[in-house]
Amino acid sequence: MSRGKKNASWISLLLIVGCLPGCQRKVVDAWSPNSDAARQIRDVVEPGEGSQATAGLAKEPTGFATLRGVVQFNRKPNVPAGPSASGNDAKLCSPDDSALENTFLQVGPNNGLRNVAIWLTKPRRIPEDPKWIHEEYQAKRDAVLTGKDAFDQKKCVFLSPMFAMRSTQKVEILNSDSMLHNTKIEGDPGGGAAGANSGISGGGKVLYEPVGYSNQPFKVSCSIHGWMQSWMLVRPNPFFAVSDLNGGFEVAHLPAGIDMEFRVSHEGKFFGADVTATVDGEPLAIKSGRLTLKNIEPDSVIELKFVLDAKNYE
Amino acid sequence: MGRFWSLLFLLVPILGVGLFVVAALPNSAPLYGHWFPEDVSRDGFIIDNLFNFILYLTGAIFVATGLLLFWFLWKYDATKNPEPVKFIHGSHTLEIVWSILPAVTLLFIAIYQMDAWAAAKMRRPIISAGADEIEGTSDDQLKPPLVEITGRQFEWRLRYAGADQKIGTPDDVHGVNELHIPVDEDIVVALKSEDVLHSFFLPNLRLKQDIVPGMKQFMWFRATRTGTYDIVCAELCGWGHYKMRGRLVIESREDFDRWLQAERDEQNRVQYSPSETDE
Amino acid sequence: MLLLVALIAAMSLGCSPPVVEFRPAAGHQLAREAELEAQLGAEQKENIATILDSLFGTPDQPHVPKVAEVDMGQLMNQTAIEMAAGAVAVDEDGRPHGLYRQHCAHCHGITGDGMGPTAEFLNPYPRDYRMGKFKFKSTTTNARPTNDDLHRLLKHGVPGTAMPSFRVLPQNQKDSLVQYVIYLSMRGELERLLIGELLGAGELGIEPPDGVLLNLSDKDTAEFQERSAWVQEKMTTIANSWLQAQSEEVPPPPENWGSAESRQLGRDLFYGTRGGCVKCHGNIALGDGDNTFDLKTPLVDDWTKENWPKGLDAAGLLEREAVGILAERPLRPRNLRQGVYRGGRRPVDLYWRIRYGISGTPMPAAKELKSDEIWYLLDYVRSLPFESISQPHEQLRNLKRERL
Amino acid sequence: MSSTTTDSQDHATTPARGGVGHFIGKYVFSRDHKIIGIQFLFSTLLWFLIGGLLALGIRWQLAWPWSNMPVIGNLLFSAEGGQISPEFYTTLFTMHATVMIFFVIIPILAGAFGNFLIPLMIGADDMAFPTLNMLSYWFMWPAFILIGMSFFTPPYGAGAGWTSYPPLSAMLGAAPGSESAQTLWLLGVTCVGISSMMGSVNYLTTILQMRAPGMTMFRLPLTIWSMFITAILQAFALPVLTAAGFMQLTDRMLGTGFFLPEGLIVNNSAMASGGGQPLLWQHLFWFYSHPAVYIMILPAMGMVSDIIATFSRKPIFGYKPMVYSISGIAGLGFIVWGHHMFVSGMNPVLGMTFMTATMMIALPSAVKVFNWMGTIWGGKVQFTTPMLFATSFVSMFIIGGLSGIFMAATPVDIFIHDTYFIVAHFHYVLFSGTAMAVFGAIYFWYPKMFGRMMNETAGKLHFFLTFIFLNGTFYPMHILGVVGFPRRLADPYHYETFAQLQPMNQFMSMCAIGMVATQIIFAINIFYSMFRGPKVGRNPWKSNTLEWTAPSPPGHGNFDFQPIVYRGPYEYGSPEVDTDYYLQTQPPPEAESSGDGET
Repeated sequence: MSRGKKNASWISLLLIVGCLPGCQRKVVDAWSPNSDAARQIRDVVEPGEGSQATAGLAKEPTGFATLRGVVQFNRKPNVPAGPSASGNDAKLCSPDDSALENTFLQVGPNNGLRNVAIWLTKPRRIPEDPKWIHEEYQAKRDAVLTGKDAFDQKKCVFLSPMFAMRSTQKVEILNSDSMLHNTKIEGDPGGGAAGANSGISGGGKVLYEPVGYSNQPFKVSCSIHGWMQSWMLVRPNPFFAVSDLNGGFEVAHLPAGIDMEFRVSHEGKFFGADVTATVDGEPLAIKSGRLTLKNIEPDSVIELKFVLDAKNYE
Repeated sequence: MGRFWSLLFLLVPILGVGLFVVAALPNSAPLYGHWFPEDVSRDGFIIDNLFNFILYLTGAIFVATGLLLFWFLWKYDATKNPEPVKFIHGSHTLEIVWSILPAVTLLFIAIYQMDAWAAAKMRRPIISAGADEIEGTSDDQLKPPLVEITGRQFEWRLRYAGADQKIGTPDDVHGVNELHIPVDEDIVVALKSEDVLHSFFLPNLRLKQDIVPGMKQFMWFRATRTGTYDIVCAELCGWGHYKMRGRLVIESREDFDRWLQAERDEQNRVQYSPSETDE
Repeated sequence: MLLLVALIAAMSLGCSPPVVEFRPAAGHQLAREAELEAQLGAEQKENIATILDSLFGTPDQPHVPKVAEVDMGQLMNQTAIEMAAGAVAVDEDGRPHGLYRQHCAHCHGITGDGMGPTAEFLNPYPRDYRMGKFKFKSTTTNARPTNDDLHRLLKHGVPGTAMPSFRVLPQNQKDSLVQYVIYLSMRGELERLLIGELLGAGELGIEPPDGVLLNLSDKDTAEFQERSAWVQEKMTTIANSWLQAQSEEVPPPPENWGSAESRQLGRDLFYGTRGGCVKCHGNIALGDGDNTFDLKTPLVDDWTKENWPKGLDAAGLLEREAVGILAERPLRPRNLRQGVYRGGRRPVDLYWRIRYGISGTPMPAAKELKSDEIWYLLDYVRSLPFESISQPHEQLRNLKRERL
Repeated sequence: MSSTTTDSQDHATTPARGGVGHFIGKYVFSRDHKIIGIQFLFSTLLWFLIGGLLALGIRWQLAWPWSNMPVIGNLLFSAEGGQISPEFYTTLFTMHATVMIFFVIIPILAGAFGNFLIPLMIGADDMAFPTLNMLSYWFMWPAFILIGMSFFTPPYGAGAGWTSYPPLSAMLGAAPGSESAQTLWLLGVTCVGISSMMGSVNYLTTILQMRAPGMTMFRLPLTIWSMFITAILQAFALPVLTAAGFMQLTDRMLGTGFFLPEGLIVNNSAMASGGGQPLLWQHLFWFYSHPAVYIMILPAMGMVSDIIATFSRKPIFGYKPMVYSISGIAGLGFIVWGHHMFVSGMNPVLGMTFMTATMMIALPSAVKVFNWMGTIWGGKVQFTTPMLFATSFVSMFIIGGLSGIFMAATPVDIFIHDTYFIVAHFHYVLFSGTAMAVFGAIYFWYPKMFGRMMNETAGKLHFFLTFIFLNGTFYPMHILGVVGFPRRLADPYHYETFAQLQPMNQFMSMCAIGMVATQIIFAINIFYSMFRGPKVGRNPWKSNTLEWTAPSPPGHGNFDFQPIVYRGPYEYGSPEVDTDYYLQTQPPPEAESSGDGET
């Protein structure tokens, strides 16, 4: 008879114990630090014994050069239709219910790709010094971008899907539509480019001051019309460009004689190995959007060419 | 061995009473503050007295039965008790006696306390009257609540009537967790719940009222001493039940009015300069 | 017998108190990894943890970082931070410790990631401090909250949410909690930068999966110098963003403010295209605007947007499940007829809400409106709970006509 | 009767084919009331252990709030350094109460002892409906499994309190603990109800129909009387709970609004349903759960009466008053549920009525106490382990009973309602009362169950420690109650009013730990004696009632002869015979058979 009850108690015991593994709460495993390394690093990183290491720039520029380039597809990609408007504003966005313009992939007649951003990443800090930054740039240094330079939206799409500016500049956010938009700018904590989110009534405008810069393009969206989506790049120096509908771009007055690293991306995607890049006809290595240009002659014109494989973009 | 066990049972009444005595003694070293919290209400003493009365009564029975039990165990221990078992099946008279006696006592307690109960839960103060004549029954006379307290997970939201003396209008003064009331006045508070059951417990006023969502309860009291006391939630209201702590501030009429005015101004604040803080 | 043995076994395995560690920003990591098509390597993870440890210490031994060109003393001091951090205890001279774990951690999480054990049951979810974004504050959209803002939040709680009022806590305890929140927030902000940097998104050009930021072995190289300088630079930026948080002066309301006339003006703004509140808050301000039910593009806040990017595949879903990221929830605009104002009901509070929007949410800043217009608008909003919903605004009909 | 007899006889012979089928038929899906009783006993003892551990969790949190909780904390909350979360605390006390009440006390009294003793004590060969009886055990298993599952659905158990008050419990997401765990909880409790219902029907029929010849109702041992009354209570009260449970289920799952008033906003989402009344649940719930309190104490009283009579070697004092008071308690038990709701917001006038009724119910309890003491008076007390436990039941039940009077006094209840005074009260009734009686009963009937004695020294040690520790744990709760210390607070000490009570709580917690540790002695004793205990004959305690005339352990069909009853169960020290006990079956010396011409 003793087995009778033991049996019963066994089953229930097993039931309880069997469930135990299932009762761990889901949490991320911590990335355990190496604590004594941490202590050493603390001594180095924290200021105090005046170890203020500013990245010394070895060389001085020897003049100015021009960087010119083009981004093209190897064949004409078939471009998908743009987003379709929804909600009560749909009628105002596209009266004939047709799909809105596709701003995410804009290909020119010569298979050029629009909205490709290229910007200087190294050297990191460019001194505010005419030897480095050509006078021509000085004029627009603190400009307020208005009119055709402004950041605009119409028919419920952003007119400049890849908008680039200098962190010292300000830009007017326009609304050329009749209905209310709100422009939500993500910003980039990495470089301190401010985020913003302001409602703009039809025909209205607000001013955006980035204050800081961004290391790469960040998103701009409209929370009233969820499909609206574009990119913004804010750089601390004037050495950046965005390709036009023919895929062409140009960075003028590039400090010569300096080894430089540029970065290229489209719609937040960095150019990678699948892109065949050439500089002056020579093949050019490009990894996660980064490409390096060495010993640039003064007053030379560097010809960049990117050929994209259309199938990666369809 | 039987001796030992008998003594063990003797310990029950001794220690039992002992602990209560030590706890009840004012500022007895080990168990300081282990008795009723300070009573700051006009009517709280009724409850305390009733409690003590029952305590003495039950205490007496507790001790008596405890001692008897011990004595029987001690005396009729099989190993020590020579005389033979009393072969009886009970006694009618005894049964009658010990049925009637408790019955009477219990009934007495029951009736004795009804008035206190009625005062606490049924006789809401009326406007015209002061403390002692509170026979108001027709609703129009009933004293309106000073403040409406809404329990929600996990805080007390307060709503004082504004200039119009009505609660539920745009000019109400809103607060949270810090209930201010004037001293020496009949206070009526309305209790509501936004979500689940709560219980509005004022230990120092010997008051407790569960708050039932969908019902509006009223609670009335008169505080007799100024000071700051705890508001406790006494009905399980979810994971944050223990967090639901409020503060009862009893202050003079002037201070109260001043405070209410200050709150009203703060609530209608339209200027803000970073310098001034919130505390 | 065996039953007991099993029991004792369970005891022994469960008896050593586990070490409390900060948890990584898994949500951010996954988002950036997907965006940059890269993976963080093991050394990289350890490097991030180590750098954070070097600057901020651990949950049990917190450390207030020294930051170049910044007086951290204005933000936090070691004793207060220690009062808030660590396990719940009372030291010999009766001062409490571990306030954060006593009052906050079970919702906001040890790390301030808003992923404490209670979090999953709450709606809305507890705040994740690590973006440095706080909703209810007196500063511009992008700016950090001021000390006052955090204190006010702690004192009044956030009505309509599970955040209770901590009014009854002594002032010095509230101080230490506010400081600790800032501490966790700064730590989180730096962590996010480090993750981005090590994933190759940043400016130092580190490549995943094995490029580490600070490697002690090449301690004396110029590169190391530059990179530690970079870390300092970032800390300075972060610390300054907190120090410079300034609540702007609120302009006084117009004369006719509080009158029926001003409410009417506010009403027009509310329904008009200039204010356009109807878009989200709905035709009768119940928080049911036409775009709130748009399933294609639901309204979400920045935290959800990051944790649950659009078009997530099953694998990504499971990944997020596995690291305990809270289930996705769409955002609802506030129902303005409840008379519940999360950021406070004072006119100034509402003024800030409208003027600067609510950071981290679709609620935009009304940059265009003049201050008077904002006063009118909030006058109407304040009257909404008492307004009858039977007669719709004539503007509504105009809107309809406009659409056709 | 005859049919059921053959039935049980058949099944006694069927599984004789040996092998697994034999084992299963004999020990697992057995229809023998003794096996079923023992199955109940051990399942409930297992849950007793679990419930005790849960209690330790509660005590730990109350003594050292938010410190690293051993085992549980480390298993579930490693990320927080083993510091439990507040909602887990709510599940701790919810599940502690649930387990203790629905899985331990009710089934161990009715299920274990009811099953084992009723047929033996009335001289029947088995229950009236053996298969139903088997089902009543196996319906506990869905309950076990459901509640077990609710332990492993976050937050690891239902968290709305064992009283499961709506709206907290009736709305998904009102509380962490009232998510799916609460649904499982409701289903589990319903299964317990079904099981108890099967049991009580069976007991009623058996006691009414299958008594041995000569066993008139007034010759029944008090144990059987109490089981009989308990069965009636259950049969009448349970349907209400089951119905209420289903109403709450539909409120949760189907969006009905029995208990949900209009316009609730919980967890920032407005609750659709409405038109309900939370108090309705409280009425329905307590209409069952107050009688349930007597379901949880009456059988204990009965068994204690038997034990005390046996070891005082003296007839029970006032047998009929005892029976009447049991019935009185049962009767009044149906009209006092309102005293759980004095401050609930129900009409205060009702409060007065319920208060009077509640005061009155103290009366029969008092009568019983006096009778027990009258029984001891003038007897020859043998201090065996069962006797010690039984006596402690009396002395503890006095405390539990008297503290009840405070709650019955409505004005006092305003203050002490939902404070630790209540906790003290029902722990004195249920643990110091029922649990101690159960221990005693186990020691008393163990020889009959397994044919071996339990170790007496270990038993006495077990008693001594338990007795000390339980008073150390529960008695100070009265004091806490007087301060107004509320129940169910995860961290009471941040209230200034209660801050000074922490040392007291730490003391209580240590006692609690000691108390649970003590039970190890008991567990070892049970398992050890099962194989090593000294073998015993039919009547080791020299007791009168029928079960002691059967072999121990009794085989199928219990009696190896047809028992015929000549007298009441408590004829100890009767002058008619020279032994100090007088078996109910022993024919009178001169052959005039006493009454009841059934022979």
